[in-house]
Amino acid sequence: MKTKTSPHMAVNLGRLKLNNPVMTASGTFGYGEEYAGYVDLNKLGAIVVKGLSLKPRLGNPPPRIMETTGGMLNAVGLQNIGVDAFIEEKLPFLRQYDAAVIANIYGETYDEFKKVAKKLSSANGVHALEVNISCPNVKKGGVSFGTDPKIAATITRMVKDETGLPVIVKLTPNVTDIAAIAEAVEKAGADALSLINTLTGMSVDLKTRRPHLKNITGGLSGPAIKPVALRMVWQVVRRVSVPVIGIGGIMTAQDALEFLILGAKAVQIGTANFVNPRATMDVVEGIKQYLAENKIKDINEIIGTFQP
Amino acid sequence: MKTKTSPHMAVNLGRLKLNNPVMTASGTFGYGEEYAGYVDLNKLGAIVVKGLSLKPRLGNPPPRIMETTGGMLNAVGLQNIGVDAFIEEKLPFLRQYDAAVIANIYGETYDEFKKVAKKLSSANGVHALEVNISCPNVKKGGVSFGTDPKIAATITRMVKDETGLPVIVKLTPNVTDIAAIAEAVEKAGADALSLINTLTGMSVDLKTRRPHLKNITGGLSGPAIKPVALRMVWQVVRRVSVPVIGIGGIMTAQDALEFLILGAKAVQIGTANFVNPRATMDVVEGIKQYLAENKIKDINEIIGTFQP
Amino acid sequence: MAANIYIGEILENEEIQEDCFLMKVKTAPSFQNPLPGQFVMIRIAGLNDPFLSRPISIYSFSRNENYCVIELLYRVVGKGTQIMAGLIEDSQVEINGPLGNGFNIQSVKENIVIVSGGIGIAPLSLLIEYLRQRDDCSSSEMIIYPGFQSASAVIGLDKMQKLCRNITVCTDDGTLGNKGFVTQIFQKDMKKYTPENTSLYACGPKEMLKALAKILHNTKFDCQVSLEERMACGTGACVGCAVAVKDKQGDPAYKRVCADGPVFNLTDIIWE
Amino acid sequence: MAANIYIGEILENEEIQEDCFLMKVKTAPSFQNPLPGQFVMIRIAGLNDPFLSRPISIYSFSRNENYCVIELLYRVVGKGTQIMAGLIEDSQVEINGPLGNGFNIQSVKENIVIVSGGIGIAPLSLLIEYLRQRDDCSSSEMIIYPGFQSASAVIGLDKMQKLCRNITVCTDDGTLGNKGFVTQIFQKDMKKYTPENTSLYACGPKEMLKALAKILHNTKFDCQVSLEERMACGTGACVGCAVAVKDKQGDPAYKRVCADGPVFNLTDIIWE
Ligand SMILES: Cc1cc2nc3c(=O)[nH]c(=O)nc-3n(C[C@H](O)[C@H](O)[C@H](O)COP(=O)(O)OP(=O)(O)OC[C@H]3O[C@@H](n4cnc5c(N)ncnc54)[C@H](O)[C@@H]3O)c2cc1C
Ligand SMILES: Cc1cc2nc3c(=O)[nH]c(=O)nc-3n(C[C@H](O)[C@H](O)[C@H](O)COP(=O)(O)OP(=O)(O)OC[C@H]3O[C@@H](n4cnc5c(N)ncnc54)[C@H](O)[C@@H]3O)c2cc1C
Ligand SMILES: Cc1cc2nc3c(=O)[nH]c(=O)nc-3n(C[C@H](O)[C@H](O)[C@H](O)COP(=O)(O)O)c2cc1C
Ligand SMILES: Cc1cc2nc3c(=O)[nH]c(=O)nc-3n(C[C@H](O)[C@H](O)[C@H](O)COP(=O)(O)O)c2cc1C
Ligand code: FES
Ligand code: FES
Repeated sequence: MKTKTSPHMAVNLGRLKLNNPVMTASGTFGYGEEYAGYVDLNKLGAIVVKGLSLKPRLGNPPPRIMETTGGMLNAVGLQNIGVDAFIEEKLPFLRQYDAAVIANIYGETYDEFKKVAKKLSSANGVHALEVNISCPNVKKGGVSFGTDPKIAATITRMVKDETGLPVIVKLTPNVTDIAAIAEAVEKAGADALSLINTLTGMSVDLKTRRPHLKNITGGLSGPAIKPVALRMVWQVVRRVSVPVIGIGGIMTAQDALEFLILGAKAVQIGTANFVNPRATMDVVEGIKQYLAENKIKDINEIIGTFQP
Repeated sequence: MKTKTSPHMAVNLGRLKLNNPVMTASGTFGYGEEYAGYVDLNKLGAIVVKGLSLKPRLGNPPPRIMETTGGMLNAVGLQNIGVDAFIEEKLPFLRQYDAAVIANIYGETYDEFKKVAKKLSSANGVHALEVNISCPNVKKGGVSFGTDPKIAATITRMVKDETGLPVIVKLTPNVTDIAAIAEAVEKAGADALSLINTLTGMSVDLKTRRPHLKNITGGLSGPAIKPVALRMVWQVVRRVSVPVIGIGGIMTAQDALEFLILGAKAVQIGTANFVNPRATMDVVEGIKQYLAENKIKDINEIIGTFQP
Repeated sequence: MAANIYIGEILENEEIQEDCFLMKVKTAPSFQNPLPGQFVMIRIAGLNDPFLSRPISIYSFSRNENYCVIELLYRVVGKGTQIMAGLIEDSQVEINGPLGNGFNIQSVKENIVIVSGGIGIAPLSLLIEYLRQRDDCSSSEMIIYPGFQSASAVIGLDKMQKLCRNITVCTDDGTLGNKGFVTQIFQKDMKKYTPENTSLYACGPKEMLKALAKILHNTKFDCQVSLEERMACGTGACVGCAVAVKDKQGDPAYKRVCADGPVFNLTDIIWE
Repeated sequence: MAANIYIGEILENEEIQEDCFLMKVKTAPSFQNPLPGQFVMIRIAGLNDPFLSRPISIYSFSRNENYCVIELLYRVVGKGTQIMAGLIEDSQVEINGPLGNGFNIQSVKENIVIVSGGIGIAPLSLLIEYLRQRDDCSSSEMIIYPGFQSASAVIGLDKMQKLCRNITVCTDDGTLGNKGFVTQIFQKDMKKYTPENTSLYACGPKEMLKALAKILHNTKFDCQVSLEERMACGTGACVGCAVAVKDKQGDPAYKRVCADGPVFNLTDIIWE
């Protein structure tokens, strides 16, 4: 359905201004190139790249993924080319596009977080950092960082000290009280929050009587986790004043709108890209259509409309 | 496939001896009557009845349920007839069958837990208590009880003091470290643990721009949560020595076997009953078939076979 | 309860009106004769997406020595019904039923007045069929008020016309029959009926039933209505399909639409 | 990469051998000519169960002005392939492709030796077709070793026989052709070939490829093998389909079967 005037889709996440609220989720869109044949990268709000560490990481041994009902488990283990190679080899490609480039960063130590943040801050073409304190698939750091409000706050502060870029902190859902962690990192200076990362899960192969994943456990993503993601976004938006980016199981514009209605200022599309490489475009178009059909001129009018 | 000698299916959960490891999950099988037309109740390991409180509970206003990808949300709010009516009206029916009867109990206060436990302990035909410290759909108690190891342990001890029956403590998955809670309630005297209860979730109606559930949030169950349930069972079995009952998203014998391989001594079938009223029977038969095909004579040989 | 699970084989699945389908399903002869107002839970694909079974009223039912045929009249509104609509002849579905209490047809009065809205005609059709077959109803006058949004949404009328002559079709937009909400048209006729000589039955969207409740408020008319609520089990186990009603003492209580209903006395229902 | 998503319309989907199907899918003419060894990701129902798309090799490919026809040869092993097998003519599937690197067919030697195990024959068939069409291969001798578990599992042989005369069929149980694992039969023949005059290609179960690696270990034979690994994206984005290989420096690295493969040099692969 075409409409005469296209609804206004730009959103501001504090200083970070996006043409529309649809981003890719880290680790699910490679460095952008992998989907350039399927998607007009100019039409994305932002591209969040695969998590970057100081040195290249080999990642976990295979098997790394397994399908589950309405989702998948992955234990990629943050395999990546390292921050230097990213800046040299991948960033020039990404700079060509209108989409904001957000670098997802990861460290095994405080120091590593700092160094990666610093390197990216002086690189041309990075618009924000997303700090992954929540990857469940690496042995050191990972989970424990993101489940402890104090450590989460410390990392946030350290990264903030190293960079002039907006800092988004990405939260793990594997906690009792995500809002407490959200408050802690907000206080520590986070410019925005993104949630959720994957839920830790597992599945067992009846033939070998061992877990399907070599790593034993992995991160659960996909529509199966959407209800948990929505609940956590809902808990967090009421407790913080920085913008929140909703992530988890978004397959369609309808899914994205659920997050926006609860108060997320933007969304990230992850696993959906695997199943439908054009998922991000479908979501952008679908949101526009919903707004037009409901005679809403500006996306910001729908954000946070549900108030109990 | 018929086999000449049927595999041995009995399991012992400490003092609680079951003809087979397949039970119904509380709140998903009513008081047994609802499924008597579909299922031979004699063939169940145990029937865990709908959560019982001291007084009848009205439950939450509708809408109470919503479908999600590979699962459902519920916010029934522990509507139940109360412990006295259960003993008078429902227990006589259940006493007719071979299946063990396990009363799932719930209280808003410590005192209520104690009183419900006491009443059931003197009732004829209850074989164990399952203490629900984890229901996410009630305003008081509920979540906070089950997420705090100290409170969880206190309730366990109190219930133990009131009853001579085996006490199973049912854990919530909405926590950072389920194994810590498991250890606390084990120390407090729990005879067995059952996990997981539902994950707290949410979904939004794009027409009304409000949550589908009147209660806003609800408990997510069904195959969507199975990977999380398996992971938590795996975390807990390695940290406690009491038997663990695996629950979460079991639809088939294959699903049940995943839990058993990881070390669960028994399983509970919940949401699957709604979709397939004969699910429990299918699981019992399917496990037997798997054992026969793999020439395993005793179910206990498969329990906990995966050791990393 | 003698409900059970059956493998249903699809004999026919035809679009009889835009977005409205009639599905004929063959099941084993052990399927129990349904009461009008009873329904089945239909598991659409045997897969986990869509996950829950869908409740659909029994629109018509027949049996011979070898099998039963269940007819379902349904409107495509979402994912589940869309998949149902795509099922072809000979494919199989799992059916759980017959479920629910059904309409109480023990004692029927001189006038049988039936008010339906949209697809609500489905369970009422079976009711009409049953009442028509009963000797003790042969002297009753049956008056039917079927309401639809517009002429293009009319369904199930042909079958009704075979069973009953006194039919007052209403459409919201007046494209067929009387113009207006069916409850308004019924209200205009109400003086023709007295509580003593009239058995009232209704099924339709919540707003229609609410309007009917208002109209009948402070009258002595008894009205049996069939309700809809989201369902998981359909068998009374999950207590998910709650509706607030006054219990015998007049206190509010949540009843299960699937097991205590779907038919309730309109006056017992507590509307939000 | 010129892979893209296409709506595929099923022209044919026939069981050509027990549990083994040949599916012909029509797509838009913009579908790029595949290299042998390339594959497609097929999204089976558009629903979330099964959730991920399934990788299937391109078995054959043709085009006319108006459309392309992709042929897929697949074995039913689980939920996804079972649903594929149930798809009827005219139904639609989403297809992403062509994906992967494909076999390197730049320079081909005098002997082209092809070893396949089971359904591994699918990508190798397309390879044979391509090589047969090439002028510079016309002088090459093509020798094929197709292995199967037993006579009842034999597939794709008729097509091969049209393209090539030197076929040594092997079955594990000897019910057709030579008895024994295909790798054993190949090993017996090995003295016929030298690394200098032989291009080797293989596809089959992991155990077969491992056996082949052992046989070729410490020889100078180059062998291109097509691997299988569980996939999510098929496009190189998720890094889920990792296989351990030696990189240029000889250090271990994880490569993506979907984007860096599925075809690798056998000698580069690090087996667990
Ligand atoms: C007792 C009973 C009898 C019914 N009889 C008929 C009938 O004969 N013909 C007919 O067309 N429809 C009937 N309905 C309504 C029918 O069940 C819904 O239209 C159908 O479930 C919608 O499913 P969907 O996947 O297409 O829609 P979606 O909106 O995608 O469904 C999402 C969820 O909401 C539930 N849902 C949506 N609408 C309704 C509704 N109106 N009532 C209950 N649950 C709903 C679904 O079951 C599902 O869990 C009946 C409902 C009930 C409770
Ligand atoms: C590049 C490539 C090409 C292939 N070509 C063919 C072909 O031409 N014909 C054919 O019959 N099969 C082929 N396969 C194997 C085919 O993908 C699997 O048999 C299929 O995915 C099984 O899905 P299922 O749902 O039936 O089985 P399930 O066991 O239910 O699948 C469960 C999960 O495991 C994955 N999986 C299971 N087996 C395999 C496997 N062998 N390789 C990769 N993933 C697997 C599935 O994709 C799914 O995610 C190919 C695999 C790859 C990687
Ligand atoms: C294969 C895979 C790799 C991922 N890698 C990263 C990563 O490097 N950094 C990160 O912060 N999140 C990573 N994630 C998490 C996603 O960004 C996202 O938070 C999560 O998958 C939930 O969203 P979804 O359900 O839309 O996929 C990864 C997820 C998947 C499936
Ligand atoms: C409708 C519904 C009601 C439930 N009521 C209870 C309850 O009263 N007490 C309890 O301990 N768990 C209750 N549960 C949780 C289940 O017993 C089970 O732990 C959970 O649903 C996960 O298992 P499943 O995925 O097999 O359903 C309920 C679950 C559902 C879906
Ligand atoms: S649908 Fe479960 S009680 Fe009615
Ligand atoms: S399947 Fe995603 S990288 Fe290969």
